[in-house]
Amino acid sequence: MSENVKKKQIDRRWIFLLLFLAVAIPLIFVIGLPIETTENVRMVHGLIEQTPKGSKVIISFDYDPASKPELHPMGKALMEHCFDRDIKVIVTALWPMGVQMAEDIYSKIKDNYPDKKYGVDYVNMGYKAGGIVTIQAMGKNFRDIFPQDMNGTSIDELPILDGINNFDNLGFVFALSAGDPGIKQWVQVAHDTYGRPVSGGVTGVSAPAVIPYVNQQQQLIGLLAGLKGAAEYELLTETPGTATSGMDAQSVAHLIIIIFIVAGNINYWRNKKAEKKRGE
Amino acid sequence: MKKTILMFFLFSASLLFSQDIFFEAVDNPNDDGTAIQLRWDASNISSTKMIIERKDDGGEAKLVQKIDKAEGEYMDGEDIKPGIEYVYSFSAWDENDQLIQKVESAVFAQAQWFNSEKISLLILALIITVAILYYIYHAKIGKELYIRKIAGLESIDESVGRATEMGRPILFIPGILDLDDMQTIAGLTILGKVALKAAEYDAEIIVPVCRSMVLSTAKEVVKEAYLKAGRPDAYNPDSVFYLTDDQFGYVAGVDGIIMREKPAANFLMGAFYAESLILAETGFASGAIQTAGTAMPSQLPFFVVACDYTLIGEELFAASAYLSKEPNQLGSLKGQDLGKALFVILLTIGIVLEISGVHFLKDFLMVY
Amino acid sequence: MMEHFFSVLGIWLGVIVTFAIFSFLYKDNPFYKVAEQIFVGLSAGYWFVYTIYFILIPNLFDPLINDFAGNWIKLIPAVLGIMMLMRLLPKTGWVSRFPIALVIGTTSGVFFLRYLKSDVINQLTATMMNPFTGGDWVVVIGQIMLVVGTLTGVIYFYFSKKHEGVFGATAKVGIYFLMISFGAAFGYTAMARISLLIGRLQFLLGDWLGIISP
Amino acid sequence: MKRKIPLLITFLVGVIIIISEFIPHKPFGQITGELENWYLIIAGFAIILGQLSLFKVNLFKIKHRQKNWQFFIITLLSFILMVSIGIFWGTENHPGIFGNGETISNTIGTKPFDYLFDNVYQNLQATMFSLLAFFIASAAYRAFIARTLESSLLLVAAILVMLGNTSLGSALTGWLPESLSFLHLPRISEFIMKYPTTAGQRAIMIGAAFGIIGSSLRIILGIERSYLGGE
Repeated sequence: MSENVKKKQIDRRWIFLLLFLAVAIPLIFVIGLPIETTENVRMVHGLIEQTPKGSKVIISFDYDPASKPELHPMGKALMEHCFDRDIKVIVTALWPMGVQMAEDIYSKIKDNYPDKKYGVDYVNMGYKAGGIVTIQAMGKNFRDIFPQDMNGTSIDELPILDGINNFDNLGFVFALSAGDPGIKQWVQVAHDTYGRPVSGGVTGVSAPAVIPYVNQQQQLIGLLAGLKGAAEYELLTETPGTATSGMDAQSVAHLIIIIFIVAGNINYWRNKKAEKKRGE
Repeated sequence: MKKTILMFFLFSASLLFSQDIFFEAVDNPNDDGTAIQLRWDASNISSTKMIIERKDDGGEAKLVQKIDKAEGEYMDGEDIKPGIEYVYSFSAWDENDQLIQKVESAVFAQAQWFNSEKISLLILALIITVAILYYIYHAKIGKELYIRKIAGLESIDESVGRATEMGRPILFIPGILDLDDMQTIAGLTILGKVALKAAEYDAEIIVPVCRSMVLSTAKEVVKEAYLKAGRPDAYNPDSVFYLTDDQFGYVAGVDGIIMREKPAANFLMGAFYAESLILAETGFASGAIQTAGTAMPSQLPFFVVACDYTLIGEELFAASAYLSKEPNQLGSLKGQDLGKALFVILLTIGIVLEISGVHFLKDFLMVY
Repeated sequence: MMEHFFSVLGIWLGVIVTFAIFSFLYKDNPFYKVAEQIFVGLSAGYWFVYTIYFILIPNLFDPLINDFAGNWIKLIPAVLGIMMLMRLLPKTGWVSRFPIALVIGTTSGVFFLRYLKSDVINQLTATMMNPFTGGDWVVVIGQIMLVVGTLTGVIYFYFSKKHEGVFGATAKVGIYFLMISFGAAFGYTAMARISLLIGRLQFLLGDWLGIISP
Repeated sequence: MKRKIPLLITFLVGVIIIISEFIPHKPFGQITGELENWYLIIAGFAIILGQLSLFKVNLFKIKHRQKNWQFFIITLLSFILMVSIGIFWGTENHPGIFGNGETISNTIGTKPFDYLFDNVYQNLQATMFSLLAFFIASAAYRAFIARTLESSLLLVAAILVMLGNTSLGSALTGWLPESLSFLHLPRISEFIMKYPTTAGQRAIMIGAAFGIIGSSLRIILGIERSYLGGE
């Protein structure tokens, strides 16, 4: 069927080079194209704005360095937003490397919040395996699953966890999720079983599969999807970061890929026609 | 639930005389009697210090929580036991440390035997369980269960025929996951069918795999197919071989095979991750007829645009059930179909009811 | 002084492995293979260490050592866990069936309930709406698409009836919706992959070359 | 014995978990809670098992001089390195058996475990996955062809979403008047995501959910036994 294509095949390495330049050049020469916010991101922003001061929330870092460019800016903007609003942050991780991701963000921003204390306004509970079953166990007895924080301090000595025996007294759960286990499991347990509000940020790859949860039932309250979602959130919280500065490159690269698709199709159909003529 | 509300009124109505602060303690419904819901609204007064205390069965008052929100709720789950009376008090002080008001509310914690919010879940769980078991039983006693033709499977004859005509091999990839993944098993079932056709048409088949467990099973499947076709002599044990376990190493290996052997037909059936589009692209560029099937939702788009036929998600399992005629798979598939039919019917009725302004079905199915 | 040296060395190490991996784009080569195997080894080591520090010590060893009387029941999962490890030897491999049976039983029970509730019932009620209300004509059209798309999409995955006549046409509509949703998935996946490349170039151009401010 | 007891365990555990969903009263919740705690610990051992199996497999490959066996020595060495520095001096927040290794940390800035993670591992993993950007670009040119109505719909939706998800989308259609704002590219992309995509993905979600429900049920009832392995 596609015999025709292979005759005029260009070496894919030229395409690689073109894409490399399409991403590198806009990073160096910033254009500063405008960013617009979408409803799902405004919903996430609204959720944090409406959460009363002093509330305790879980932010689950369920990703590793492979998704850092997309999820890290979200995590940073979110944590700053929570601290600005005096929301107390309990960090958990269903992926072992999520612990380091959270620590990386905290160490970067903590100097801007000198009055926020570890153990009072922020705590990192570390990593637990077991995915959905472990989340369900947290919903029954949080203190059984997390007897200590990541430093080995007993949960009873951490004031931020006073009154946290399960999900009952949490303002919301926010999952930064790159796959399984992640946001789907939080929706299924924290919202659909224990009735707590759940929101989250996901990689572009998993966004379409998660989007049906943003619905009337509010299984998810808004969703940050990929780098664009991160950039919109940075815009709303007025903390431009790596997501915002990456959007120019993102735009140009998308354009290049679209051009590739169109050119590839034109090429294909032209060859096909030529072949038909020859065949006649 | 109604009983709880009634009880709550009996115990606390007399205490709720004040209008300034609203405070109530209610048994948390549908639990094992180990939590009390506390709700307050003190937005009418200006207070700098608010606390909630609790007396257990007439004992000493102890602090439950310091409050910094004028309005809110709190779930007390600290050492609550069913059948004991708890008296909660909400106290508010002004900036001069003068007590403005103290409101009390008493409550019994109760354990429930049935979670009334989950009745719809229970009913649907029972229906689906019964349906699946019923159909598995039917399949086991040998009753014919109809499954529609899967479009992608019809390409097998065409592809194998074309490969024979052109004198080029057929490439089959059963995904990159191990035998414990359902998609790999489904892929191997389809491999059986493809290998059978290949044996009948006398076409060459190549099966590179990336798991050693898959290797031995795939070998058996292909060998059996050649036996079934009555051509055990034509079976080449080297046609099924192991490349490497790692994802990109495997891709590079398969890419090389496609470039060298130029197979006329490619089958990609099983679990795929990011390598899907590299394989499909190389296959497309080599001019092969491609049939793909996977239940990995994020890879399906690439298969659809780069392959000639694609089995989408559940179709892969249906195809495997259709080909293997295995009663467990078939029966289960039929049971799940009944679930889907029920879904469509309930949804249609529900939408009609919603449009006519009747909400009971939706309310019944909703928990919160 | 030394600290500075090591932080510069760290960036260079990062750059070297980055280029080793990128070299795969030219063709599969030993540098790529070495980098890849380092990746596999470090990853496994990381999981190993983190599992011990974050699960086995706080949730098993500490409770058993500090308060044995109150936590003796944790000996059961400890024994089951060790039975799991016996899988490493071919002769004792069958012992691991007991912990696997427990794990699979738990997962199956949880999955059965959670998927039925979240992915079936809640999707059902989320789609059960009056599509003609709730906004301007764009929203109404959207909601009609949502309802029609969900119904026809589920019908496409119904295998007990031949695709012909009205039923076939309905399934055909379903496949169109699936295709649009795959298109969106395609777009989002492309976006995600490019974001990762942007992240890499931010490292190379920022942390390493210092051309852009990170 | 070797098969019957595991099947019985699976059945009992599965049934208890399902029952306790509907009966909040004691003791079901407690039993389930305990089982879930055990699950976490066994899952921990399973992860250890996974890493040790990797070790074993690589050792086997080296021993039998399989193709490219030299590279697997590197796998083993990196594994041993990461595990030993992790156990000797611990991770960022966890002391190891030799304490916190202050001398080393002061020299290189962080603990060796974190140094390797930050500088080598993070870059390796991030770069591995960024390769895919290149492959998507090349496949876009060479293989993504609109041959049927289905694939045309797919590609058109993809292009609209890609345009809408960039700053470019806003720039291209930002001039449209308010009355035509629904044609604004970011809005179109949002519309595609919110309605037809949700519908399509929801259909897939439901189909897959029934599949999972079916297989869970078969496993609990002992109809599906492949997880126990052969023999």
